[in-house]
This record gives sequence, C-alpha cells and structure tokens, in this order.
Amino acid sequence: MSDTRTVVDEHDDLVDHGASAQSRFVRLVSRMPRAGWGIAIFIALFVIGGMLRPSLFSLPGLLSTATFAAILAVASYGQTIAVIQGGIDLSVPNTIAFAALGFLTWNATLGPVPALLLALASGVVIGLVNGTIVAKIGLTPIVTTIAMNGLLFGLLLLNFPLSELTVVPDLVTSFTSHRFEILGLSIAAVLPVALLLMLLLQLVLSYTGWGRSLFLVGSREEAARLAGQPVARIRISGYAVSGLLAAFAGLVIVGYFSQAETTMGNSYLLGSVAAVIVGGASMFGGRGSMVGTFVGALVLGQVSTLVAVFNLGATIQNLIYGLIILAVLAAYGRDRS
Amino acid sequence: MSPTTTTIATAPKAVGRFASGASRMRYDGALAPILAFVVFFGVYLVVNPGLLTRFQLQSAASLIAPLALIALGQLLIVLIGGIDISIGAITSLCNVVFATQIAALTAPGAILLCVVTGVLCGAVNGLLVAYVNLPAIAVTLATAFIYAALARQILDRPGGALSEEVYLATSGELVAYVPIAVVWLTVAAVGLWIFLQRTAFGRQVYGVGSGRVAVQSAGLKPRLTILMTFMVSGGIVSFGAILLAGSTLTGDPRSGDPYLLSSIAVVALSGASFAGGRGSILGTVLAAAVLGMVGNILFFAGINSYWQYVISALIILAVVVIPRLVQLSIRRSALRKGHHE
Amino acid sequence: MDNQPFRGTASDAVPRTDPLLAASDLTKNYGPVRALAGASFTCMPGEVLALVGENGAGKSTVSRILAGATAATSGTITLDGEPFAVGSIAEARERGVACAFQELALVPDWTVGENLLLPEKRGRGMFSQRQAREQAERLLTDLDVTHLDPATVVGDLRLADRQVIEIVRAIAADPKLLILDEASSALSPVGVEWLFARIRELTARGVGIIYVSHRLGEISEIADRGTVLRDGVSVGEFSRGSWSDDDLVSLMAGRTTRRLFPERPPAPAADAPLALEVAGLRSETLADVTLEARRGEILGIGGLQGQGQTELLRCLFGAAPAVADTWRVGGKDIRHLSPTRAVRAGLGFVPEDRKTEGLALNLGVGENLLAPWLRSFGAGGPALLRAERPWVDRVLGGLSVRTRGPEEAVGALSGGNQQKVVFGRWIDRKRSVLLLHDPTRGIDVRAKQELYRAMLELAEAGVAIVWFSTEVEELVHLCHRVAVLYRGQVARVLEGDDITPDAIVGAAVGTS
Amino acid sequence: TSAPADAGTGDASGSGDEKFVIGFQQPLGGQAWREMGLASMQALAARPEYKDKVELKIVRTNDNDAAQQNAAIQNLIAEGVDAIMFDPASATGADAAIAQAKAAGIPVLATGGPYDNDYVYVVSTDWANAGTIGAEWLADQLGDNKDVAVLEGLAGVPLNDGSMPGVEQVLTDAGANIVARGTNGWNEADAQKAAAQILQSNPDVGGVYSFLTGGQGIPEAFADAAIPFVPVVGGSGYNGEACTLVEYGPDGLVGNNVFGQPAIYAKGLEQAVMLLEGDDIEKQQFYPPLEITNDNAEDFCLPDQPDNFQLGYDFPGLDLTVDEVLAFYQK
Ligand SMILES: Nc1ncnc2c1ncn2[C@@H]1O[C@H](COP(=O)(O)OP(=O)(O)OP(=O)(O)O)[C@@H](O)[C@H]1O
Ligand SMILES: Nc1ncnc2c1ncn2[C@@H]1O[C@H](COP(=O)(O)OP(=O)(O)OP(=O)(O)O)[C@@H](O)[C@H]1O
Ligand SMILES: [Mg+2]
Ligand SMILES: [Mg+2]
Repeated sequence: MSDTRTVVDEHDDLVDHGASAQSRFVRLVSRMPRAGWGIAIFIALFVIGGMLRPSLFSLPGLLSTATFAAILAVASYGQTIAVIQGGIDLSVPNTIAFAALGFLTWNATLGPVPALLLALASGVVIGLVNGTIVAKIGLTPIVTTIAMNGLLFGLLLLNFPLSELTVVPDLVTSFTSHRFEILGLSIAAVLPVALLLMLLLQLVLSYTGWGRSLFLVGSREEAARLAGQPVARIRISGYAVSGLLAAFAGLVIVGYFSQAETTMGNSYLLGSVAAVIVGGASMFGGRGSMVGTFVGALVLGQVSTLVAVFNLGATIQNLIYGLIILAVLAAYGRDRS
Repeated sequence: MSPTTTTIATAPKAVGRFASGASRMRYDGALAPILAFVVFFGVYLVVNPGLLTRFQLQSAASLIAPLALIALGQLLIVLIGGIDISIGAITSLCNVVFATQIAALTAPGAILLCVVTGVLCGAVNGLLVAYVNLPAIAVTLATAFIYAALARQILDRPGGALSEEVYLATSGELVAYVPIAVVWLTVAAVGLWIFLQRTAFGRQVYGVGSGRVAVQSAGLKPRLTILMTFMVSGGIVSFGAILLAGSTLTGDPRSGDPYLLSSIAVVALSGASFAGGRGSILGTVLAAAVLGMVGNILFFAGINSYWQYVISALIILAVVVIPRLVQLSIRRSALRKGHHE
Repeated sequence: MDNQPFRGTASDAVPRTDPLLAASDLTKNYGPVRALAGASFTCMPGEVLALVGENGAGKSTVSRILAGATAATSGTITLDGEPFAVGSIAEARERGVACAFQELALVPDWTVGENLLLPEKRGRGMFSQRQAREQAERLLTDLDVTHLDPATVVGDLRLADRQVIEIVRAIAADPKLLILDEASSALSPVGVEWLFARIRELTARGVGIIYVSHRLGEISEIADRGTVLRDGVSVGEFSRGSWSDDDLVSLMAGRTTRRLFPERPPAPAADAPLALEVAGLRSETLADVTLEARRGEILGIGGLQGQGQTELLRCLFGAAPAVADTWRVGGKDIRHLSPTRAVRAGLGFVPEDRKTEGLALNLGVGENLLAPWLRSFGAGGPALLRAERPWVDRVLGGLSVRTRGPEEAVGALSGGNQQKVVFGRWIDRKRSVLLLHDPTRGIDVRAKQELYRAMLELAEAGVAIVWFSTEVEELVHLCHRVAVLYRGQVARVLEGDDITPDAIVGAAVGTS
Repeated sequence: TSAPADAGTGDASGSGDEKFVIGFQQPLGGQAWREMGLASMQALAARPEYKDKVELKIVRTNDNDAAQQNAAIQNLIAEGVDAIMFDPASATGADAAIAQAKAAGIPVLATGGPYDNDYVYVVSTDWANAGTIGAEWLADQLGDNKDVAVLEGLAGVPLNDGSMPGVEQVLTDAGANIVARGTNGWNEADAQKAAAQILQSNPDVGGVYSFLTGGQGIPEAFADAAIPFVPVVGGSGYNGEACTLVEYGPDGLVGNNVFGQPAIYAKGLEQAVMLLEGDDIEKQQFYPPLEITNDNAEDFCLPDQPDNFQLGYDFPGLDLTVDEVLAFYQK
C-alpha cells in the first residue's frame, strides 16, 4: 500500500497497484448486487429441500412456491419504495384491506372497472396523506403510517361491513388466479403479473429521474434539498406510489383467494418489511431494489414451503424468518457511520 | 482592542431553559399529552361520572397499567433513537413464562424468571444494535419473529396456572379507591424516573439519543448505554406482561401482539422525539391512559365501538401535529413581523 | 523527513525539569491515509506548547491520540515519565489529560450543567439537577464565566458559548495536561482574553498546555514554545520571541512562501449588470443585510464564526427562511425562495459540510454531479448519465477529480475530490450566482488551487461568486470585494486594495 | 390487598321492569362468521316476541385481546346490564371480569365457544366433537390409500388445540397414516396454500382433513394441481363450500363441511332471556355442528349469493330467514 502518498503522486497513479488479493476479493464481494445474497439463500434452501424430499426439486414445485411468493412480493413493492426513500410504510396492511373491501363494495354498485380505479385511487389518496404529513409536517414515517393504519381499520370496519359477501368479478381473477398453460406447466396469472410489475418498477427506479430522485432523497435528504430537488414532492409522490401498490396488492389478494376480510392485511405488516430487508434494502434509506424484494419474498416463501412440507410448524417458521433476517443484516445491514 | 475585563460576559445572564422541573417536562414534550389527558378525562367524566367509583377505577387501572408499562419500555428505546418492533413478542414471551412457571416456582420465582427473560430479550436486541451496529428497527423485526416463536413453543394456547391471588395482587385494590395496578405502575414509573432523571447513567440514555458521538467524545460509553437501555426496557416490559397476565388471569402466547402498534402510538402521543433524546415518563403514562380509554368512553357514550380506531388516530394526529403547525406559523409570523417593524 | 530544530535552542537556557509529556515518532494510519508519519515533541510542566501546521497536517490527530479518542498506529508517549497508552477518553482524563475538541463534543439536549458534570460521573452514582446546577455554577464562577446559566440547554447556546463550555469541561477534569484544539476558533477577542487568563492560571499551577491554533497572533502572545507539523511529521520547533510569521508559514508549507493564489482577474466594469441584489434581508439571526454582486464579480463574506455567514448563504439560496425588502437574482424579483426555485432562478450552492449536506455518499460520482439536474419526469440513472456524459467528463477532467469513473460511489473518494464533485455540479450550467460556503475547508493545496482556478474561470464567464471562507488569506487574494459580517449585519465592505487581513479581522471583531 | 370492589350498581335498577338489558361482548370484530352471528342475534331480538322484552348492548373489540375483553365486560357491569353474553377470546381470559359480574349478581353466558368457569352458562356448538365428527367421517371414506394430510386451524386458539389431538387419535385409530401436517389459519386462502404445498411433496394422499375451513380451497388446490379428488373434510360454512360440493360432486369430490352455525349467538340470546325470565336453563349446552355433505349440499348452496357468504344464519328451532338476518348484517 503506498501509504506515504503525497499530494503529487496522488494525481499520477489512478490505480491502486498495491491492492492485495484479499482487498480485491472484499471489493468484489461488496460489489455483488445485494439481491445476489437472497438468490444464494433461495437456491440453498431449494436444493436442501430437494435433497430431503426429491418431489420438491421440480418445476411445478418451484412454480407453486413462486406463486405465493409473488403475492407477498406485490404487497412488498410499495414498502420497497417507502424504504428506499428513507421511510417505512406500516399502513400497508389496512391499505390492502381497504382497497380490497372497497373494491368489492363499489363493484356491487359501480361495476368492476370504476371500482378497480376507485380502489387504486384510494391507495393513492392514503399515500398522499401519509406523504404530506411526513414531508410537510415532519412527523416520523413510522408514527404517521401507524396512525393511518389505525384510522383505516376503523374506516373499513365502519364502512364495508357486507363487502366480503360480493362475488369477485372476472376482471380481477383474470390477472390473479386465472391459470394458463405454458410448456405443459400451469401457471397462475399472478406470477407473470408480479414479475412484469417487478420489471416495470425496477426500470422506473433505475432509469427515470423520479426513481433516482427517490434514491437521492433516501440516501441523504439534506444533500438532495440543497441540490434543489423538491424533496417534499418526491417524498409525497413516493408514498403515493407506495399506497397505490399496496392497493393493487389488495386487489391481487382478493382476486387470487376470492376472499376479503378486515384483517386480511395483517400478516403483511411485518412480512412486507421482512421481504424488503431480506431483499437487501437498507433501513437507513437509499438502497433497495424491486428484484431484491421479489427474491426476498421468494426466500420467505421457500421457508414456508419447507416448513409445511417437513411439518415443522409455524413456530419454527418464525424462528427461521428471524434468523434469515439477522443473517442478511449481518451481511450488509451495518450502520454506515 | 484591549478588553477592560477578563470575563467574556457580553449579555446579562439569560435564565436557562430548565429553571424548573416543569420546564424540563415541557422540553421533553409532556405538555401536549398532559393537556390531552385533562381534556379527555373532563369529557370522560361528563359522559360517564361513574369512572370515579371504585369498580370502574379498578377496571380502568388494570386496562391502562400494562399498556403504560409496555409503552414505557418502548419510550426507553425511542429515547436512544431506536424503535422496538419486538416489544409485543417480548410481552408475549414474558407473559407465558410467568403464567407457566408460577405453579412450579411460586410467585417470586416466576416473577424473577419473567423479568430475567425480558432483560435477556432486551440484551440480545441491545448487543446487536450497540455492538454489531445494526439498525434497531431491523434487528427487532428479526427478533420479533424469534421471540414470538419461543412464546408459542413455551405455551401453545392460552392457559397457565394463575390463581385468584395473582389477580388480587395485580388488579385488586390496595385500599379503597386505590387500584393496585396504579400502585405498581407508579412504582415502576417512579423507579424509571429516578433511573432516567436522577442517576448519571440515566442521563446518558438521553445523551445517547441526542448525540451518540458527543457522548463518546465526552469519555462515556454509548454502546454500553444502549445495551443497558434495551435491558431495562425488557425488564419494564416483563413487568407489564406480569400485570397483563394478572389482569386477565391467563397466559397467552399472542397476548403481546396488539402492543407493538399501540406502544408506538402511545409514545407518539407522549410527545417524545423519535430522533431520540427527548421524552417524558409522565407524558407516556398519561398518553397510555388516554389511548387505553378511548374504547371505554365510546361505550359509555353509546357510540359504535369501531369508532375507537378512527378517534385514536385522530387524537395522535391532533396532539402531535397541531403543536408543530402552531410552531411553524409562529416562526413564520415572527420572521414577517421582524421584517415590518 | 528531516527533523532539524528550527532556531536557537531556547530550552538550553531554561532550567530543565523532566518533561511532563514526551511523544516520539507517533504515526497514525486511517486505512490508506497516513495522518501522522512520525511526530515528536515534548511539553514541560507549566508550559504552553503550540502545535501549528496547515489544514490536515495532523494536529487534531495528535490531540485525539493524547486525549484517548483514538490509538496511535505506532510511537511512544510518556506522561510524567510513565508510559502513556490509554484506551479511552475516560482513562486519559483519569490519568490527567483532558482535551477541548475541535469538533465540540457536547450533547445538544443536555444542559450546561449536565455537559460539565456527567462525564466526570462516568455513568456511576446518583445525579441531581439541582446539585449539578450548583456545582456547575461554582465551576463557572471560579473560571470567571458569569453570563451562562447552567440550566440552559447546550443546543440553545451560540457557538462561541458552546466552545466556552467545551473548554470549561476540559479544565474541570483538573488535568495535568490540557489540550486546546482550535479552542479559540469561535471566540471573540474578549473571549480569547478570557481563555488566556485561564491558561495563565493553569500554567502557574504547573499544568502543561498544548495549544492548537491557526491564529499566529494568539500563538505569539501565549505560547512558550511550539512544534510545527507538516504532512504528519514534526518538521521544526520554535520558542517565544524567536520566530516571525513568515518563517513559520514557510516552515508549515515546506517551502519559501510560494505563490499559492492565482492572479485575480480584473474587477468587472462598474456598469456590469447586477447578478444579485438584496436589501434588508432578515432571518432568525440576520438583522438587516444589504448586498449586491455584479456579473463576474467575486464577493467574499468575512467575519468570525457565528456572525451569520452560514445563515446568509443559506438564506440567499432559500435553504433557510428569510425575507427582504428588495431581492433580485439576475434582474428578476425573488419571493418565497426555496432551493428548488433558487436552482431554477440561476443560483448554485456549495454547502458547508460536503458529507452531510453535499453528497449522497452511496450514489455514484455521476449521479451526484447530476443531482441538481435530475428531473422527475426525465431520464435518470444510466440513461441520464449517457446523455450527459460529455459534460460529466468535462467537469471531472477540468477539476482533475481522481475517480475510477462516474459510477464509482462518491463515498469512496477522498475528501478533496468529494468537494470538487459538489463544486463541479454548477460548472457550465448557466448560473448567474454561485454561493460557496468555505469550499476549500480541509482539502490539500493542489486541490485548493484547482478550485481557485475554477472559481476564477466561472467569474470570467460572467458568474457572480459569493463565498465565505474561514481562511482570511483566501478572501484577501481572491475577492474583488469583501463584506464583513458582525452580529448579523454587514459591518463593512472592503474593496480593492483595502482588502487586507487586518482590515477584515478588524471589521470582524466590530472595531472601527 | 383487598377483594376487588364490586360494581356498586347491583341489579340494574332503572331498566329492570320494562326491558332486559343484555350486554354482548365480541372480540375480533369484522369477521364474517361473527358478523353473521351478530346479525342473527339482532334479527331474533327484533322479532315481535323479543322486541319489547330485550334491549341489546353490543361492544366489539379488536384482536383476540383478553385485556380488552375484560375491560369491555367490566364496562357492561358498570352500566348495570341485566345479563352479559360474550364470545370468549380465550377459555380463561375473562375470569377477572366474570368474578366481578358474579359479585354484582349479573349472570354471564358464553356463546359461540366454550368457557371454563363454573359461574358461566355455556351455549356453544359442540366444538370438541366437531373435530371428531369430521375425522370419523373421513376414516369411513378412506379407501385403500390410508395416507391423510391434516390441517389444523390456528395454533394457540383453544378450540383448535383442544380438538386436534382427538382428531388425530380418531384418524390413527382407524388405521390412517398422517403423512403431512399444515395449518389452514382458518381462512380459505391459507387452506388452499397449505394444501398446495402439501400436494407438492405428497401428491398421492388418500384424504384430507382440514379443521373447520378449507371446503373450497382444498378442492381448488387439487383441481389446480390436476390431481384427482380425494375425500375432504373441512368447512367454515361458506356458501362457496356448499356450492363446490355441488359443482365438483359429479367429478368425484366427496366432502363433508363440518362447522358451527354463527346463529349460536341467537340461541344464546334465547337462553339468556329465558334465564332472566326465571326459567331454569341448562348450565352447559352444547349443540352438534352442522354437516354439509354431498347429500344435502344442494339445500344449502345459495346460487345468487357469493362464495363467501356465511351459511348457518339459522338455528334449529329459531327459523330465521336469510332476509331477516341480512337486514341486520348490512347495518
Ligand atoms: N477519521 C479519519 N479517517 C480518515 N482520515 C482522517 C480521519 N481523521 C483525519 N484524517 C486525515 O488525517 C489527516 C490529518 O487530519 P487532522 O484532523 O489531524 O488535521 P489538522 O491538522 O487538525 O487539520 P485542521 O487544521 O483542518 O484541523 C488529514 O488528511 C485527514 O484527512
Ligand atoms: N470509504 C472509502 N472507501 C474506499 N476508498 C476510500 C474511502 N475513503 C477514502 N478512500 C480512499 O483513500 C484515499 C485517501 O482518502 P482521504 O479522504 O483521506 O484523502 P485525503 O488525503 O484527505 O485527500 P484530500 O486532500 O483530497 O481530502 C483516497 O484515494 C480514497 O479513494
Ligand atoms: Mg484539526
Ligand atoms: Mg481529506
């Protein structure tokens, strides 16, 4: 290491020729996309499962796990956006329920298309309110979204009592539970929908000004502000998209399971955050990806498949979830200071 | 430039912010919850004067005390600038440990084991946060899954062997009009207050939340402080779990679930700063009293109990947001006035 | 490095006792950075030892090692003849070494009393606010600080008062060796006088003082002896009365004072259009500021720390709330300025702290350069980078930013190169006014020169530059005019040959 | 410590003569089963023969939160109601409040689920046997393939944990082989998911037992995986489950949906009123669950109602109609 580098030679050598093999390896590992770890864990789990129970080591098995993971992934996409911009959205559960029950209620009177649009719009409104309170009034995201979650729960208990008794229209089942055959494999529509959405959102995050501005704001809000970025507007729009995606998740869940009830979103409170963390996002903001989140959901889904197959019980499942999150955190969740 | 005096006095001595304990409470954000409490209980008494009967005081106290204690546990973590997602799971775990062990170990043994469990849970969180430098929110999310699993492992359904004596010791009356839950809550809150305000270590808890680097540069040990804070928090939560077990006479592996969101809501209402360094015990206890009783007031007012979710959320938003708006507009108008004079 | 004594060995004349502190061959590496590369010096009891050197010479590193905040990579230290290797600040304080840090180590939400007394308690025992108040009151009175109430929250204090508390806290440890690392940087002359009185009391009791300052005037007044650090090596010593400023500066810089500053371009014509015009600007700390800058003019903002310079630049950029009677940028009226509108109006800003305000450290160099030019409805990421590649390359090349490329995380760059990235954003971007807050802080000589050149080029291209620097010399050599702030107002505007260090400092302390 | 204070109001003084005030406490608001039960109870109370006799005071709390259930019951005591009905959040979690009701002389009925307290009247579905009824039926249906998959409901809930050992006992005694276990979480979605996961590794099970849920999701999982139907036990009384039997019956689906009617709440109300009128009622009343099989599925399937319309709005002897109940469901 040329540690006595002076001002002069600093400008001459652009390459660290002294870098040891070890530090090169460390750099290589640190450059591995974070979703890579998730994929590695998933493959490990998949192979272990296949070795213990060969029937699991099959394409239909993989598809079945992926289908349920896709639903969790859809519910976690909005959370990913909230986390990237340095916040969190704990109103995901009841935004899901609100959109689902609202959709079923409105469907009865307005028909499926207006109901669908209204349900998505309600997600946007919820997000706009969250974002405005966080960005303009400066309330912590965690408190704002918890209060919003409670508020929504009251509203949906008060407003949508009969909604679960509505027939789910074909419009919604067509992009969720509807099955089609490809190469002899039967695939539920929700899987390609979730993958397409992942791709679309990843492109938005990586290649549009809006997407990058989320990273900028999440990475260092003050720097974004002093560079003239409209931080409040970016945050508000981020929460609005987060709400929109949670509402869409509500529709997906209602469509796939043909069921809705007020508590339907509860498992997504911690589940969505868990998927985002396992997907490599940083709770400090500024890091995260949709691909990672999908992989995170896949890992959690594979754990739940293995736990079901080996009859280990929900207790062990939770234990493994916790350990996987800790493992992922230990790999790259350190405080950056 | 030759100074005539060696002092650096340039202005008459300004009176410090903390001329009194009251001003410290105000600094810690307790003003809004105190006001909210006074208004809320005024309304409550109008709607239901029966609150002041022995019976209702007692039942209100057993409802509020566990919430207040668990929220105090959350407050400690918020004071150091973190958040504890595992607080509900710790509650469940301590609750089932207490309920299952009381038969074998008798009360003191079960209490001890329960508190040790809480402290250990806190220690694991604290070690990971302080010494491995992981973010509290993510660590406690992971341990939330783990502690909940352990609770279910110990007791897979509500049950346990709690006796009438446990109920009397946690939810009875000490003397007429003094519910024992209030006594326990007071003991814990005063103890915690002494710890935070009257010991050097406790002041460090505030210091770490306010400026971790500064505390380190002052020659103190922020990591140890964080670890200890998590442990004390776990201890307080375990105490809340015992009261919860006593007031329901049940050990329940899911009993802590509702307390994750409600403890955060209470701390928000208490006026504490989620960036750390500011937060008041009295404010937290009063905020717990308000949020814990929203359902009751609606019942006595004859309003559909589902409104309680809406009203709780609106109370939090009002109490937290209005002072901020007022502050913003004062600052803005001061600037404008300064401009025109 | 040669380590020859500087001038006549005064120590021969002084009756020698054993040194209180002896440090020899200290080195300190921060990863690849070598902050200290062999620093040696001694300090006698009752002596004030000055530690001087350019920015980044390693002065604070020495202070931090002695204070126990960080461990030396190698080297030996003895205190009173005993080996001194401490693992923590607390241990150092216990052994009798206390330090007032350059970056103040005060807890904002603690009161003055708590900040003074809690470190002493080290987390043990009970604590009473009343007692703490009384004790702190006594302490402050003993040290002749009468204007501060111990019940004040430190976060509410002005910077200078916070610095006083930092000093008092170090003295309160009752040290054998007291380190004052730029402890006077925010103090007014009255405050400095107060500090010197304290130093004299302490040295009279045999306490050794290590005094770090950039103010040569202070050093000539208080220091008995001094050690010069350059690039982490002690390159010379001096003793009272045996040196001149010029000698010291050339020793610090390692050369006979060479031309550091470029030729200043001619002042813009008197009828050049006004780029910035503001009258009656008021904000939380600014009382009534009136300023104007023509296109192509370099306007310096001078003054001691805490007189409103930071706030002025932030207000002018809309980053802090302010109102004004008249406020024009490029001839257009300004109202309700926010950073977003400021960028649109043709302003640019380089903030004080590049790490927390300037850069998103885990994003790439290119994205950080493009941060102001990112549009929500436009392209971003690689797409934007590709479109803007010529500009990015031009900026990186023009400022000689040392980087592996626009994709490299900006956090991996050295401090000076990071600063260039923050600056580079505004180059070639049709700015009418550029606001710079101490842009050369903590960066090396060559990087400084590159920034100076870039500033001058911008000025020649017609950009008005309004900037603040803590280094008076920079203002003297680079500005067409300098407005000196005192207590939130423009105390004086200096122009042309009137801009001298003395005039700036004089105006800064409110004389004349 | 002294004994808990009593409510002081004793027997509700003012309201005693004209109308009985009956308090009803229900946790986990918002669930279809409980909403339907509530509606059937209100429908009964609106019948002419009850209208002038009874006033209902309904308090709902969220989550299976025993602390909130206690507080709500205590509030009812403080209000001085004549009788308290509640749907237990857990088998012992309301003991504290019940002791106080006893001290205040207010009778307490647990309805919807069993409760463990001598003072409390229980009007409940015979949940304990609900499990074994289905298990026995499945054992009878099993052919040569004795491999069965078992899905429990929600672990940790007394009903589930009390029933499952008996279920497994019955199945293994009948020679069945439990090859996979899972959790249906008492919702159709989880049931379908768990069944799909189990079918991945055990595509050749000979029967599925799913506790109180799954009549729709499990056949769906078989259909999705294109595996021939096997006998399935499981049902929560959704319309869709009855209709699934009607629909897939011709394709070979044999099923039994065993579930408790939500209208047990209405039965509870009937009993409470009898008690208040001075009649002797039985302390522990357990009613057999409803079974919907291929034989009677057509009677239950309501083609114009959605899949998740909760059946069981009526109780033998009460004769409530869909329209009567729906009038309250919508409120
Ligand atoms: N924590 C750190 N990590 C990496 N490099 C560091 C760190 N602290 C200091 N340095 C580097 O060590 C060198 C010496 O820094 P030091 O703070 O001692 O300088 P200084 O003489 O006190 O300068 P100034 O006059 O600006 O205070 C600088 O190049 C600096 O960049
Ligand atoms: N976090 C980091 N990751 C990777 N490399 C780093 C990191 N920090 C610094 N470096 C590398 O170490 C070298 C020295 O960094 P440092 O900031 O101390 O430079 P410096 O000597 O202070 O330069 P300057 O005068 O420009 O501030 C640089 O080449 C930089 O690329
Ligand atoms: Mg320094
Ligand atoms: Mg540097």
